[in-house]
Amino acid sequence: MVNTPWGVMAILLPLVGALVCFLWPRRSVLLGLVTAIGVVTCVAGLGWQVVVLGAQRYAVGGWGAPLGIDLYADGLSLLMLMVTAGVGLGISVYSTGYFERKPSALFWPLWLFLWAALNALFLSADIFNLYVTLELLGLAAVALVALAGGADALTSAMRYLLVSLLGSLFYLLGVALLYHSFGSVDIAILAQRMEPSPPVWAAVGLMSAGLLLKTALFPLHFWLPPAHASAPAPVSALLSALVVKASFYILLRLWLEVFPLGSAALGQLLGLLGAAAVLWGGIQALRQTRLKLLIAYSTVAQLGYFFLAFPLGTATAWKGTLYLLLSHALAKAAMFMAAGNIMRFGGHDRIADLDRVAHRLPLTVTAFALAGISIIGLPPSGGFIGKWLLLDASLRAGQWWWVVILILGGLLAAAYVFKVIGYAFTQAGVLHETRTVPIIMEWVALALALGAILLGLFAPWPLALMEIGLPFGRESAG
Amino acid sequence: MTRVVEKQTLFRWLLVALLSLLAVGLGYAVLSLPTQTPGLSDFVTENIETSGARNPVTAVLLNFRGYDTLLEMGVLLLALLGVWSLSSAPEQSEASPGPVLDMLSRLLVPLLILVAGYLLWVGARAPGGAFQAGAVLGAAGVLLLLVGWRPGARFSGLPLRITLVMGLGAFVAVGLVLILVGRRLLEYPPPFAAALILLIEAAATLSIGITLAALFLGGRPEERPQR
Amino acid sequence: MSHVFLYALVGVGLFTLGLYTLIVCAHLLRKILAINVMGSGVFLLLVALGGRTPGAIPDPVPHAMVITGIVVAVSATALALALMLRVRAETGRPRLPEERLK
Amino acid sequence: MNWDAGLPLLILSSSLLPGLVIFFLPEERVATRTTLNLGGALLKLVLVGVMVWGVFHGHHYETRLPLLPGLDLVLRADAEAVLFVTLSSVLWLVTTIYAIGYLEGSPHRSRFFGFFSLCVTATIGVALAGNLITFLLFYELLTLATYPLIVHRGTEVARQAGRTYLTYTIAGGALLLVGTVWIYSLAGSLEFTHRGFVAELVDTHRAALIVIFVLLIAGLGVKAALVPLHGWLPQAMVAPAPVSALLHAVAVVKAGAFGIVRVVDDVFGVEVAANLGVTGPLAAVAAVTIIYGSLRALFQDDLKRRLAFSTISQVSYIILGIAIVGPAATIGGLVHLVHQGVMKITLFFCAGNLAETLGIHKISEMNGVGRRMPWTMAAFTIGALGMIGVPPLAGFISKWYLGLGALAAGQGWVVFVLAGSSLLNAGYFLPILYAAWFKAPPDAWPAERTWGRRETFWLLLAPPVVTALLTLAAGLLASAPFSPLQWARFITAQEYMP
Amino acid sequence: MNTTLSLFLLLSVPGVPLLLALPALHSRLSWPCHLAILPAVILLLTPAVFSIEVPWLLFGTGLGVGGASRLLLAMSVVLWAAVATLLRLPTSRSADNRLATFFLLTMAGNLGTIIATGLVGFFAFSTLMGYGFYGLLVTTGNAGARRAGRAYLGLLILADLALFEVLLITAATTGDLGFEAVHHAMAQSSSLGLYLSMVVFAFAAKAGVWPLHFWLPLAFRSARPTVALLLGGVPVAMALFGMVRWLPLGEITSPKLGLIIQSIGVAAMLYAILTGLIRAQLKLLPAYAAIITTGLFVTALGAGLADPAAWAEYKSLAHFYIVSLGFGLAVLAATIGWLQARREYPATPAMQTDDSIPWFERWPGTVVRWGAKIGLDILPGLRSSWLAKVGCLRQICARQRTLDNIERSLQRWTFASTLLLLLAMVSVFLAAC
Repeated sequence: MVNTPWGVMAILLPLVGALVCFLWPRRSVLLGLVTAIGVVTCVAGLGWQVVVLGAQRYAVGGWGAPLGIDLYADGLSLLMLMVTAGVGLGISVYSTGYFERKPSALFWPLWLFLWAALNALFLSADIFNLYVTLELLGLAAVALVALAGGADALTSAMRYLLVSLLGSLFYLLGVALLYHSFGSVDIAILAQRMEPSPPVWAAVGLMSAGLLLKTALFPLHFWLPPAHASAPAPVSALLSALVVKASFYILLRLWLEVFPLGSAALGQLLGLLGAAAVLWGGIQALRQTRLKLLIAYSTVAQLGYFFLAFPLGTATAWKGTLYLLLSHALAKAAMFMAAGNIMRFGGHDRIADLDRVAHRLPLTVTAFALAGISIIGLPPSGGFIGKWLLLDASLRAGQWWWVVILILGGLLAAAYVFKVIGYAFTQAGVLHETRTVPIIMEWVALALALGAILLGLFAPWPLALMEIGLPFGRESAG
Repeated sequence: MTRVVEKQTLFRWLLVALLSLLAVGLGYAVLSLPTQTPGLSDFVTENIETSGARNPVTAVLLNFRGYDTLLEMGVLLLALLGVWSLSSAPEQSEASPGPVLDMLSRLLVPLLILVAGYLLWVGARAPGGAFQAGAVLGAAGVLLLLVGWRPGARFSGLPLRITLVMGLGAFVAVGLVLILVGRRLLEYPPPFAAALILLIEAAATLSIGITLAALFLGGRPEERPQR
Repeated sequence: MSHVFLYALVGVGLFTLGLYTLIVCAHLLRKILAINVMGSGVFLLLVALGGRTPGAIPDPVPHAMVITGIVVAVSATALALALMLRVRAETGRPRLPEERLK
Repeated sequence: MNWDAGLPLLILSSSLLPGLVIFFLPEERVATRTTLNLGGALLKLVLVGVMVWGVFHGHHYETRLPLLPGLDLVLRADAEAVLFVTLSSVLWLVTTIYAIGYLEGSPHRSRFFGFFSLCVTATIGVALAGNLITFLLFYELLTLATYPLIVHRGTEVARQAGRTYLTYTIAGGALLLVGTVWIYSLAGSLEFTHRGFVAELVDTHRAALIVIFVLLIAGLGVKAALVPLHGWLPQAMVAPAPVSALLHAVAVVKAGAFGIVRVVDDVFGVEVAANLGVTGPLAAVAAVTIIYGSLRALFQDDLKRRLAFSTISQVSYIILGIAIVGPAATIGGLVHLVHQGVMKITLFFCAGNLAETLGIHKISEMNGVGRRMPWTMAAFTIGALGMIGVPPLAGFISKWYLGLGALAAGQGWVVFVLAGSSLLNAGYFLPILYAAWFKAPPDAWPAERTWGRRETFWLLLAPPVVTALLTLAAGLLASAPFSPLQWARFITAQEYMP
Repeated sequence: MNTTLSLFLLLSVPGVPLLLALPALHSRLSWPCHLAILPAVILLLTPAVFSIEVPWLLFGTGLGVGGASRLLLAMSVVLWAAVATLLRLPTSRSADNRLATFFLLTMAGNLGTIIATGLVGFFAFSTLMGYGFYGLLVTTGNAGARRAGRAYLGLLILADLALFEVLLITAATTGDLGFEAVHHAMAQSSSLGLYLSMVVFAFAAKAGVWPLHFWLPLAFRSARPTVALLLGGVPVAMALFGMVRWLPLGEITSPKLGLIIQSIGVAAMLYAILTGLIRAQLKLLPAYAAIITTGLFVTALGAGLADPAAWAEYKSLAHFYIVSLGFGLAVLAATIGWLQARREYPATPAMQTDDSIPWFERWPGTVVRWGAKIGLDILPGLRSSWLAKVGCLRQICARQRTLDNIERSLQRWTFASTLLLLLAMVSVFLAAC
């Protein structure tokens, strides 16, 4: 058990699953679910390994860095993998209901490919390998968006693809410069050899810009709302919950390990952009008339929070960010699923007409509300813990202006979340042309939302996990 | 209207300025790289004996950084999945390709297949390998498609899919088997390295070729309705 | 200046050129091509700088990376072209809706 | 987990679990729901009784669960907590009975009672919170649990009211959050202690502490409806009567006021707060609120709106009591926490009865209603007179101690505020009583329903009568052991222990 | 007498009427009002002088009967018994039995006030009595009685407020709120002046001493004869009793205040005599009699304040005076009522038509008008603020458009990718910093 390379299995298993689903599309639901459970098991195994043995390094092919490629699992990657596993399982189950009427043979292989890409990304310790996983991820995501069909989805997918490729190329150029500066693409080795020079600066700029584009940080968020809003519900969920987090994860890794020289000024810039994203995303979300667009803009806003830690740079701030990230993943997935249920039920997602729908889907609305609580950052929820840590870090660092942003963001979030929830309680005439929603779809949304809430009640465990391998440095949280 | 145009010209100039700045900056960065550096070539030379391939590029591709290649096979397959998910294959065009193309294809396709085989074989020692071979094979497929040949409905079902996943499948299978026998992922035992690499490459070549051709077809081929 | 850096600079040039086209041209086909040109620029830079080894044999690792990169680029281009065709079929125009001016 | 550590959690769960179960009950399972509701309420009452007994005999009940590194979720039964918990659980039982009667046959009852239970759970949590973060947690939970109750009717007006409520409370919660984090980053602790935990920061971080105090009070003042943060309360009147009762007497407003008590007493400590010079302005704000609320109440024709403004005014007595530094005033504030709850809940029950039975919503429609519904109006009269501060009712006791405290602290102006407020209270309550008892009833009531020989449904009648009797008892038997006054004295003795 | 029994007896004096005040109880009994007086009668007949402390009641209340209070108790019992008999309360359930309730409440208050030995108890019971009497006045009478009641109520509230302040001051000065202790403590206190003036004002308001008398004529004119019977014995007598009880007479010398009070008393008598002569109405007679007698009492009080020695002399007379005042007024009212019932005299012909609202009645209306006026004053401001709001809306629209435009341009490729470019460069620059 101890020697089983659970991490590698977590990458290979979804790949195999994807192939098998592709080969036997008629069995794909069953095969996909089995794979999903398998992946969750693998991640659990890896988690056990990491908790018991500490951070894990795995040299693929036995060569080891710098010649070969290393996989590395510490607390940070483990948590990312775990949340991916959780949301992934949810999405898998949800999809069985969602694609019940309009079966899409290619959904399962695409989704499993994406899952594999995510797992590979979170485990990779090699910046070129990260590029490959990014591309794998990007193409899978684009293909999934396009699954919805129709002009909106297709143009969004097209835009998304171009943006994704552009970002990847920026990133790759940075990788090229780094490799040729230091003769390695392994993160650990780069971290040792790192010393500032013009190519390194260029690499920092290019890679950051590329990753920011992929993370859709304001003002580079233009592709995200249409893409996330026009995709099928489970796809929206996984895009918002997981895919944008992947590029952020890379940025975080690089920032923490490869660019420790990352200057304070750049950190402040990222913080500022994050703040702008929080406000802009919040305002835009508030102004939307369509539910899915509202949720998508909310993602833009929430992504902004993640960047507030960059100017602070303390362990508490990073932990807060990661906590926000985890809870956002769960909550946003739940929200998109809830939106999917509402669309399935009433055939539209116009917010003003939700009252005809909402009070007939109590579980869905509950899921939305619980997720909303986490998004707003009200206690008890994961979002609250994350915000608490960030607030604490900002005040300790004496940078109170981030406090203002955090609070304003929360208020905006409250405004747009309750804009939707308010309709759940108004009584309106019964809408006749409704379609039944498979109960499993409602329960999955609720389960994920509950997960986001529970994150707020059991914070010590994830926070302890974050300590494994000290990804955020030695400074202990207050 | 003119104002819009003016604005655009202005914008373009601004863009050009910015891009020049970028180019200059990048150029400066590139020029400040050290003029001589071994990179990883020393490591490669040291370990090439045990890698199972004498061509360093092939060694890197399939052994040292084989994991990248594995994922990249995934990318290729994924692209095909994406294309297939968009639409089914367009109807066969009725227009005749013309005698020249027809003739050429009859001549070239066998030749291309032959070349592909050679490239695959030679890849272990000299420049060449699965991707090059696969590309040539793909070119043959494209040529065939150009002249109006379509795979039969019998072939476009499971058999086609098996061929498509063969490359990635072989890679993953080898990796898994190695894990099962207690080694690391893609840690070939030196005595079997060459054979394993060839196996993977052969499967990959076939898959790459067919995938490229299928991509060219631009959609999911109609399957024979099964019952 | 050795030829290695010359090639690398050409790579940089291609990258910027591609970027310019990507930004300026509205037609999706051009955008896709521009992405490819940019990619070529990056690959050129990657490969060219691999030639700075002391010996005669260039560094094989960038070569392998480039091969990987090319395959990725091919795949992405294929998907992009297929998407473009679908976009044109759905909207009647091979461009993104926000780019109306050109 | 032993008994002493588990009891607070048990008390919390005694409404939480029934609430969660109720959510999933089908609408028509009335009996099960009622059993759960009443069972939970009774169980809670018994547990609270045990706890009161225990605390009086020196037991130390504390549940501690890890929340964040260095920060725990603490539920502790100190004397202040017990005061509020007892109030909430007694009034919850009464309100539940009332709500069962009030909502008979109306839709969405499972949802209603589910949130109702959650609301009380949150209140109990607020009461038992042993540190500021726990308090914050339950305080926000309370906001969320109350919102569905306010918009329960589902009309456009209700939705607007809900929106206003949220706007205010969430913004308040945000301020509270900032204050909490800030004080945590300075002091490194959030545990409530009798002398506060910021004493050593007074010299170094004076300005910051003042700002924090303002933030915390502003955050809590929203729920406590301090002027000018009171705007949501009159609007929230669209909610059903049990909810209004809950808002005004048991949960929301009380939570805000209780929070202010906690902040002044247990976060800053009275001496520190006085040293910082923040209690004076707080007292001034409270005084303004008292007068302003009464003035506004004077001109309302809608009964519930008048009561709402009256709440705004009355709750500030509590804050005034805390802000006047001194034992007697503190006793007055704390005891008013209980007294105001009991009196105001009576008034709202009666208002609900009038609306349910006769369709009366306006004071101008209340002529002669005392003849039609004597019991209800008798209860109302006791509540109203108590509010004015007529001896020997509960309000008299509160005002007595507030005035004493003010004199002891050398702040004679407070006495005039109290007098003015009493006068205004009389000005807006006595006309109601006059109209109800002495004017001739109209030929027909706006919308009359009859329940046989009784004036109204007995489930609606019993609660206000009980609470009216409690109002009487709290005043008459103020010096008896275990009375709210004695308990407030007990708390204050601890607070001002040398 | 053993303590339990005396406790029981003393508590039942106000307690039994209070209990019986519950409609459910008294509507089932045949002679509820008489029944309610019984404990007081028993107490009267018990010869011993005794008092008790009830620590759990309010802040600890003392109850007891001594020589003076026994006298008053006797008067009250007689009065209440008479009224109870005259009133002929309806006993059946269906009838309106609020009268009985108020009757019993007032009685409880009255009896309790007499036997209270502490400030708080006195205050509480006298308030109960006041509100109860208000109810009694209003529930039986016509519009004039209601007006009188309202005026009385207003004064009552003011008086109670003043007494409340007095109580607070006292409690702040001394811990013991028994009358004796308070007298001693206040005599030495620095806030004596405030104490004295507040007490005098409060009880003057309650007793209808000139110039706070205006409700008395109204009440006598429009109340039911039986209720008018009580007017002298209940509010007026009890207020005078309060003065005697609360003021530390004989222990202090306050010539200035004494003089003022004396002059008020004299003025009251003059006023009453003059007005009584001008408005020669039979029904108003008791009212002016009351004003004159209270004036006389106040004059004596003033003299007592000015000269403690003088007070010591007629101290014992004061209670007799109060008792006789109560009886006298009652007899007067009863006689007039009887005369009127025989229709030998017209029921206040001239003045009753003059139903113009007296000034003291107008204040709520004035306040309302005043409020409206202020509202009008504010209204232009409101209008302008509303206009500003509309302007704001327009601005918000404009802002919305701006937001839209920004978002749209952000969504344009050219823009976005240029921003990306810029970002990359800025990052390089910042990284180099």
